[in-house]
Order: sequence, then structure tokens, then C-alpha cells
Amino acid sequence: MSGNSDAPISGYGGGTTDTVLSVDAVSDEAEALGLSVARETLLKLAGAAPLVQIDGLTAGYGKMEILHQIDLAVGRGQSLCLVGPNGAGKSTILHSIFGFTQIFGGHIKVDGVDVTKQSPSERLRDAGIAYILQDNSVFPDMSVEENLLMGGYLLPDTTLAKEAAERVFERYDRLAQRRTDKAGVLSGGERRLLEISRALIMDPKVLLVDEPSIGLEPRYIDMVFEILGDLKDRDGKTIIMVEQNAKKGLAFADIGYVLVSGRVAMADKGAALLENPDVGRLFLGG
Amino acid sequence: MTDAQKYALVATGLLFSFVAPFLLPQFATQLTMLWLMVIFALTWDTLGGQMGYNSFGNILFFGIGAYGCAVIQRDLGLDYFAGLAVGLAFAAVLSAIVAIVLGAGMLGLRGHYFAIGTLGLGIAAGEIAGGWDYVGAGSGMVPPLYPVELAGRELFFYFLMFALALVTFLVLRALYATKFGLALNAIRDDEDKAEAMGLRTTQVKSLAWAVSAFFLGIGGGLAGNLLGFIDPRDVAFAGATFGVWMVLMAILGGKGTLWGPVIGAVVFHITQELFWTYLLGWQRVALGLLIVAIVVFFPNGILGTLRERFPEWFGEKVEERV
Amino acid sequence: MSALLKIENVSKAYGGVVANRQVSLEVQSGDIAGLIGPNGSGKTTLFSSIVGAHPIDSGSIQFGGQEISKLDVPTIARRGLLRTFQQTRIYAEMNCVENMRISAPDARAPVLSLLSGFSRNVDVRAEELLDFVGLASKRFLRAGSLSFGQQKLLEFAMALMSEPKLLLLDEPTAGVNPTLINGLIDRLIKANKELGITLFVIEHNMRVIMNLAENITCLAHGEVLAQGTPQEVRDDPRVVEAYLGASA
Amino acid sequence: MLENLQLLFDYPTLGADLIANGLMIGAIFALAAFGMALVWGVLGIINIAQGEFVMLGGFVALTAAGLGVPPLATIPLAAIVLFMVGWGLYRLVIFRVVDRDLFVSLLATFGLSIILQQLSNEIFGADVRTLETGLGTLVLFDGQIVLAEIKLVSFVTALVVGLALWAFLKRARLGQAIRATSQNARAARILGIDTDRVYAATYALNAALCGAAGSLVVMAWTIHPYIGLPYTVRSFLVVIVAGLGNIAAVIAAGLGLGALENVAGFVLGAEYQIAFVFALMVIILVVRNFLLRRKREYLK
Repeated sequence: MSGNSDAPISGYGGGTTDTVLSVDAVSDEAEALGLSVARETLLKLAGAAPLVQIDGLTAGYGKMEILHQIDLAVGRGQSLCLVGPNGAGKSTILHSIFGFTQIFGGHIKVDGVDVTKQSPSERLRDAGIAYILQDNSVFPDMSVEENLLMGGYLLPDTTLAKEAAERVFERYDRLAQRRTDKAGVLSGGERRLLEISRALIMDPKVLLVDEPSIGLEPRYIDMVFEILGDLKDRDGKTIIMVEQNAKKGLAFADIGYVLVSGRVAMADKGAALLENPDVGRLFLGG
Repeated sequence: MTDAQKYALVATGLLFSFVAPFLLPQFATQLTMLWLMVIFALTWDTLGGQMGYNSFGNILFFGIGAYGCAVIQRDLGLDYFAGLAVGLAFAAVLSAIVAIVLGAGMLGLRGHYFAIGTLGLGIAAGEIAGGWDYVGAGSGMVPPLYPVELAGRELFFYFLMFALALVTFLVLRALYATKFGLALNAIRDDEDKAEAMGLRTTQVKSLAWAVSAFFLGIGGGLAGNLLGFIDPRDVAFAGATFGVWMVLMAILGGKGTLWGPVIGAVVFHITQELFWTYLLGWQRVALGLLIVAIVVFFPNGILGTLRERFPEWFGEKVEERV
Repeated sequence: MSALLKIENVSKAYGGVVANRQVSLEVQSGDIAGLIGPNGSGKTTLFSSIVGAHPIDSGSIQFGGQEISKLDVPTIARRGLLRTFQQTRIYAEMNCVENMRISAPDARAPVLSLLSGFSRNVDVRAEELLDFVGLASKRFLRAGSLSFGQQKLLEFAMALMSEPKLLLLDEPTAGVNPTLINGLIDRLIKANKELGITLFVIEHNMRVIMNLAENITCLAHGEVLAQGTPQEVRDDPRVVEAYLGASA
Repeated sequence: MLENLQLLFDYPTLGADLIANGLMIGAIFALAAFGMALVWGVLGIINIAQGEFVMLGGFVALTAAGLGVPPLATIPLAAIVLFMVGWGLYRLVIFRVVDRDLFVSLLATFGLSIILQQLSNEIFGADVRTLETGLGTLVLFDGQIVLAEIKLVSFVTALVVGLALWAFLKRARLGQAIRATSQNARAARILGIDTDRVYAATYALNAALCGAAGSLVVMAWTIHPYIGLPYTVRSFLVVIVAGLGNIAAVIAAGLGLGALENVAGFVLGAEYQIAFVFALMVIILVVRNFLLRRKREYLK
């Protein structure tokens, strides 16, 4: 029983729990290591002609600056995974590429076009950047089909959206079976499939994927990564993702960046980062 | 700001409060009203600020107090001072009881339902009083007059109202320092969590509203006598003036703080007295503009803004363990 | 060992959807029990039913030998059955010490006995527990200004502060930085072993639950699919089929 | 009060007359409530200035009629003017409170309602006003039900406008964007929907609905600058009874409230009619909350 409140409990103060690193401690250690990455390294990882290229991006929300002088490059048909502690600015990078942040400096280019000043809808329609949101971004009271059609909201003609939706149904039979069901009653995996395929209606070049595995049961996590891998390999989509489950994310990605306090601290091939002992200790929890 | 500076400030304020009606006798009534405003803001904040239940109808208890006191004074046949004393006591108890009874239903409502529900209560009360002959219906009530042969009516009410404001402040200050006070804050921050942790939220909420109503009821009784006339819609249940001011003053000073409502009431009242008369009928338009401006641009109020700027004045700090 | 929590044939539906159907399970006193299952399999609903937030349609829930399925949330909490929330819930505008103080058992007394200050013991205990979860240096900060992981730790400390017999934890590691997870597991085990608090944990992270729990129940479609030790559950073909997938 | 009740029993057709007249204004309540539900669902704001929009619609109609516009033509005119007022208020104030906590938006719209009320008082004066349409009276069932024709026109117009709006939400592109935003604003944004414009359009559309309602009110009944709050409360009442999504329920609840209020006004006396509306709201709120909680089946 717990009534025994006199029992001494030891923690940080007592120093018996040594397997823990707080977020602050991670940042401190990473800074102490003086980690930083040269632009050339990033460009080399991305191959000859990067599809998405970010130079010296400084951005944030309102007046708050979260990203400091970020460089990023990823090639066509490549996947990039961003890892790092909470609050390092991983999602902020995705938001900046899609146009949800305040950009104070730097440039974002997609396929050679500078999109820095474009609105989100321009980026989606003209530059081919689609955002796949983590967790529950379907319209629960609309049918699966209506949800897909909403994905084509920016298309000039609704018949185009209908055609694209048909292609999605041909490709993903699971979704076709639930065509007329309300999206709110889908299972977690089906919902995630709908979220991904809804982004395909606009036939984007770049997929920004925010936490694909969050809140999913184990067997669906594999399914989601399979779908993403298929989109990358078969359709040549470029994927930039943020993943809480860093091991899964790095195992999937061609390139991995480690972010600390709004800067890129390390960058390498995904598999290589996974092997890196510093990364393991500081970011993957041993 | 050091503690010594804070104490000096408070002492100066207190001293001024004692001598003000003698220094500025021509403003005695306005000064008395100032203390009423302080009571308004303080009692509103108990629910709105500390507990997060934004009532738009707390004016209800003010009106009940005003009528309750006046009815006792009218019907009991006591001499003026005894009648007033019994009337005020009755006003306080009646308001508190009504708060507990209404609270059983109303305090189960959350968020905007509570806000709009209480708004409805306040207006319904005004409409009912306006049709009820026992309290003079639409033509209102006139409480007994302060004995003409005695001088010092204004000072009498000034010091009564001042004392009430002071006692209200001290009682609330003491309450907020107890477990009860912390329970109020817990309900404000997350009522479901508080329930899940086993707090007796229903009891806590009822008591809070009763305390608020208790002091507001006395305030109503005093104000009726001070003003010398109780109108159902423009005095007792004056939702469009007093009722809104309560909320506004508390927000202006800083919701959920002890001193915020006091500061907000003083600033608002002085502003109002200085500028109101020059607005020639446009006062209420200005009031609306003021509400919008404050909630949109200044929702944390004076103290809330100071707290953001100087968190250490309010005891926020990171302490590294040695 | 005796069953501290005994759930028998519990069913619960809302809006025509069956969330739990004939669920039966036991949590032994002193144990760490796990609850796993796909999304929408009724885990969180079962937790809500146990603590009284979603009353059950039929069946029985006994805690310490007494029927609690008809009691309300605060009453059940006062008997020593507490939960933490998936979306961490703390009192955001209060500082950490205040969060701890109001979680102490004596804050649950009838309202008139709340009209007094805090005892020294409460404050000592609050400091100890904040130290235990590593938040001692932040104890005078607004809880809302802590990071998500720190808020989870605070919520856990608050639960310990209120001295429960049984603590239900809803995904304690979801959204927690990987580097903090080991420490969290460590503290959960300590709370169980040193403070004697029985734990019942919903968790998606297989690594965590397999290391933590002594007994695991797997739900699917609101029904109990499998029960047993971590190894048994992990090897159960039905669990693999419905939940873990081939590669788990 | 009891005498009035007795009257109702002695002359049951009197009840039919009261109910028929009540249903007419009930359609107006439904219209305003539909707008409130829209704003509530999409922006997450309870618009306390709802009734003031109705009142303004009435004054727009009055002013236009004074300038020679035929009475019935003031209905679309009031809607258009109020649409612009709504858009303007969104751009000035509402967009600043959309994502803030409910209390802030509640108080901000409360402030707006006071401003509109007092401005109208200064500009149009505090008198009770009505707009003569020149339409006659309908006498039904041998004079047992007497109904002004304009009330019937108002009833039909209100229902037609409501249904047109419902079709707009289902079919039109902007309507779909509004529905999508109300179900999941974040998701709408990542699909390129400009939610800020959707919010502005929704708020303006609501104001337009109220404006049309107001022009009907001034023709069939009366208005004055302080008429707003009761309309706000009636809209709120209808919405909490009917829910946010169901148009049939909104119409039914609106009509029901109109009839109930008219009968209650007769029985209790006209001076208590407003008190009745407010008290009814409080009672419904409390009972509804009690029923919701009852589902938890407390033992003790």
C-alpha cells in the first residue's frame, strides 16, 4: 500500500536514475559536441539536382524564431527523415515548406522555382507540394469519396478531381470498399490511407509527411511505410517526413537529418545515422 | 518591485482611502461608488477569474440584495439603522442561499453555457422584478431615507462601503491562500482532471458562488440605500451597466489575480468619471468599444501583462538544486 | 495475491457502436498489468468506464472487493483508483508545487475542511516526488510552460501524490522523447515496487509494455482477444493477426 | 394569469390563433438560429450580436422603404447590406478572436452587440417602429384565426431562404469549403482552402440571414434598438435544442418556440413574455445538462 509516505524515494536528486536524458540535456550535449553540417555534405547527399532546396532558412511563428539558418536538399524520388528532440523545429520545417510559418530570411526552391513568397494554396496547386497531416485530418462527417474530392478543391474542374479519385480507388482497393462510408468510422489504418491518398489527388511532386506512425497500432505502421515507399519508388514522389519513431523513420529514409534547437546538427544516409552511436545515445534512447 | 515597496504602496492607498472623503467632500458619492466597483470586480473574479466560470449574470445577487434589504427595511418597522443592519444581513444571507440553490443547477453548466445561462438569469430577474407588484414592479422601490436630522449621510455610506470592500478583499485573500483557493484554480485549469483526482468540485463551486453572492448582496443593499431608489432594470439588475462593468473591470485589472480586480475597478471608475460626462449620450457606444478593445488587445489585463514582463515579481523562477 | 480490480462481463455501447463487449479481466494487487489492442478496440473506453466517466451498460466492476460501476468519478478516485490521460492533463496556470499540493489526499476532503492551509508534510512530500520525476528545479514554474514530456512526468507525480492503490495509465510514453522513455519505465517500476502502487497500463509501444508488464490483456473490437504473460500474448497468432502484424 | 388560462379553455380556437401567429414568428427564429449554428459550427464562436443583426436588418429595411424602395424589395437589400456589415466586422474584430478561448469571443461579440445597439439608438432613435406593407389580413375558419398576410409572406420567405442556404452548403463549392472547415479546419488548410476567407464568408452569410430576418420582422411585427438580445437568446435556445447540424430540427424547434412563446405571452401577460424566454433558456440548459449527466447513472 502506498500510505507509507515516509519511504525515501530517490530520483534525480539522489542520482540513482541514470538512464534518462531530458530534452534540455540532449540540447546541451549536442551543443557541447559542437555538431554542425556543411552545405556541401547536404548537397552531396541529395545527388546531382535537388528537387527541394532550402538555403539559410530562418523562420518561426509570429515573432518567435524557431529555425535558424537551415539548409536542406533532397533529390527527386528521395526520402528525407527529420529526427531530433521535441521542440527542435522538425515540424516547423515542414510548415515552412508548405507556407504555414513566418519566414524571416532564406529561400525555398522546388524544382528550381523560388516558392518562398507563395501562399500554401499556390504551393499546392502550382509547385506540387502536398502536406499530409499527422493524426485525424479527415472530415469525419463526409464520405470517403467526398473526402478525396475535397483533396481536389484547388483543381479548376470537379471532373478532374473525380478522375483522380477513381485512380485512387483503383490503386487502393481497401479504400474503394469503403467509398460511401463516413470517414469518421474508418479504422486507424484506413484513415491514414485516406489521408495519404487524398493528398495524391493534386498529383504533387513533394509529399510532406508529419508523423505517419503516431497513434497507430503496430501492424498499420508497417503498412503506412510500405505505402510511402511504394509512392517513392514507383511514382517517383519526393518525401520529406518527421517521425517520432526515429528508428523506423531512419530505417525508411534515404537521408536523415538530426535537428537540435532549430539547426541541422548531423546529416547522413538514413542507415548510417541509425548506426551512429552518438545518435543512438542522444536521440534514440539507447 | 521589492516587498517593502509593495507595502508602502498599499499603506499609501489605505491612508488615502481614509482621508479621501474629507479631502474631497464634493466627490464623496463617486468615491463611495468606487468601493462598490471594487466589490463588483472582486466578487466577479472569485468565479470568473479564480474558478474560470465566467458569469454574465452576477448582477442577479446585487439586485436580490438591493430588493431584499429594502423589503426588510420597509416591512419590519424598525428604526433606520436597525432596519438597515437587519436588511443587510438578510440581503447577504438571501443572496448566498439563492446562489447555492441556483448553483445546484447552473454550476453544472460549463463554459459558454454557463456564461449565457447566467446572462439569462440576470435578465429574467430584471424582467420579473419589473412586473412584480410586491417590489413596486416597473416603478421600482424607494428604501427608507437616512434620518434627515442627522448629518454625515455621505460619510456614513462611504465608510460602510469602504469597510465592505476591505472585508471582502481580506476574506477573499485569506480564502485564496487555502486549499479551497487552490481547488478553485484547479477547477479553472481543468475541471475534469480535478474530478478525476477526487476533488469535491460541486461543493467547491457552490461555496465559491455563495461567498461571492454574500458580499455582492450586501453591496446591493448598501447601494440601494446610497442611491435612494431601486429600479428593476437600471439599478438592481442593471445588466447593461453594472453587470458588464464587473466583467470588464476584472479583465482590465487582470483576471484570476487578487489585486487585479481592485486595480481594474479603480482605473475603470476614474476613467469613467473623468470622461463619461463629455461623451454626451455616446457613453454606451464607448463602453462597447472599450469591451471589444480590452478583450481583443488586452485580455491579460494590467497585472497579467506585468506578470508576463516580470514573472519573478509573481514568484515564478527556476531553482537549481544544490 | 488477490484481485484488486475485477471486471466481469462489462459491456458498453454508445451511439449504437459497441465499444466493449463482455470484457472480463483481473488486475492483481501489486501487479503491473498491460492493456493493448488496435485503435478503436475499446481500451480507453474501458479505462473511462472503470473510473466512472462512462458508466457501463451491463456487467460488474469491483475494486478492492466492492462494486464501483455505479459510482461517480470523484467518489471512485477518493477510494484510491486513479487515471492519467492520454492527452496529458495538468493544471496549466498553477505552478508545479501547487499542482502537487492540490493532488494530496487531504484536498479531497469536504469543502469546509478545505478552508485551511497546507501541512508541512504535504510540501515535503511534493518536493520529494517532484525530485523523483526530475522536476525539482522547475517546481516554481507554471505547469503549462513545461514541455509535453515534462507535463507527463508532472501528471505522473501528481498521481503518486494522491496515493492511489491502483493507477491507470493511458499511453504514458506516447509523445515522449525516446531518451526519456527509459527513465519513465524506470519510475513506473519504482512506483510499483517501492510505493506499492498497482499499475494498469495502456501502451502502443511494444518495447515498453513487454518490458514493463507482468500480465497483458489484448482487446480487439471491444472484446478480449488474449490474456497472459507478455511472451504468451506476443506469440498468440490471433494477436499477431489483429494487432502486431507479421514483423512485430 | 389564471383568468387568461381559463379564457384559453373557454375558447379553444383562441389557442389555435395564438399558435398560428406564433408559428409565423417561429420561422424567423429558425432563420436566425440557422445562422447562429453555422457560425458556431464553423468559427466556434457564439455570436451574441446575432439579435443586433436582426435589428439592423429591420432598420435597413425601414430606411430603404423611406427612400422609396418597395417593402418586399427591402428583404434582399437588407441581406446584402448586412452581408457587408458582417464581412466588415469579421475583418475588424472577429478574426482576432477566432482561435482564442470561447470567453474572449463571447465577450467580444457581446461588446459588438452593445455598440450596434447604442449606435442604432443614437441614429434611429429608441421608438418602436414598423414598416407598413399595405398587405391585408387573412381571416380563416370563420374568423377563428386571424393572420396578417405579411406574416404568411414572412413565414414562406424565411423557410425558402433557409432551404436555399442548406442547398448552397451541400452543393456549392464555397458551401463545401464551409462544411469542410467546420469539420476539420487544419485539414481544410492543408488542402488549400483559405479558411480565413471561409470564416469571413460564414460570418457575413450569417449576418445576411439575420438581415433578411430583420426586414421580415419590421414588416410583420415591430423593432426597436433594444430588441436584439431576446433574438440572440432565442437563436441560442433553438440551437441547443436542435443541435448544430440538423436543419429540420432547427426549423421544428424554431416554430415550436414561436408558438410556445406566443401562448405563454398570452397566459402570463405580455410583460412577462421576455422573462419567459430567458427563464425557458435557463431551464432548458439546466435540464439538458442534467439529462446528459444522468446518462452516467449515479447511484448516490
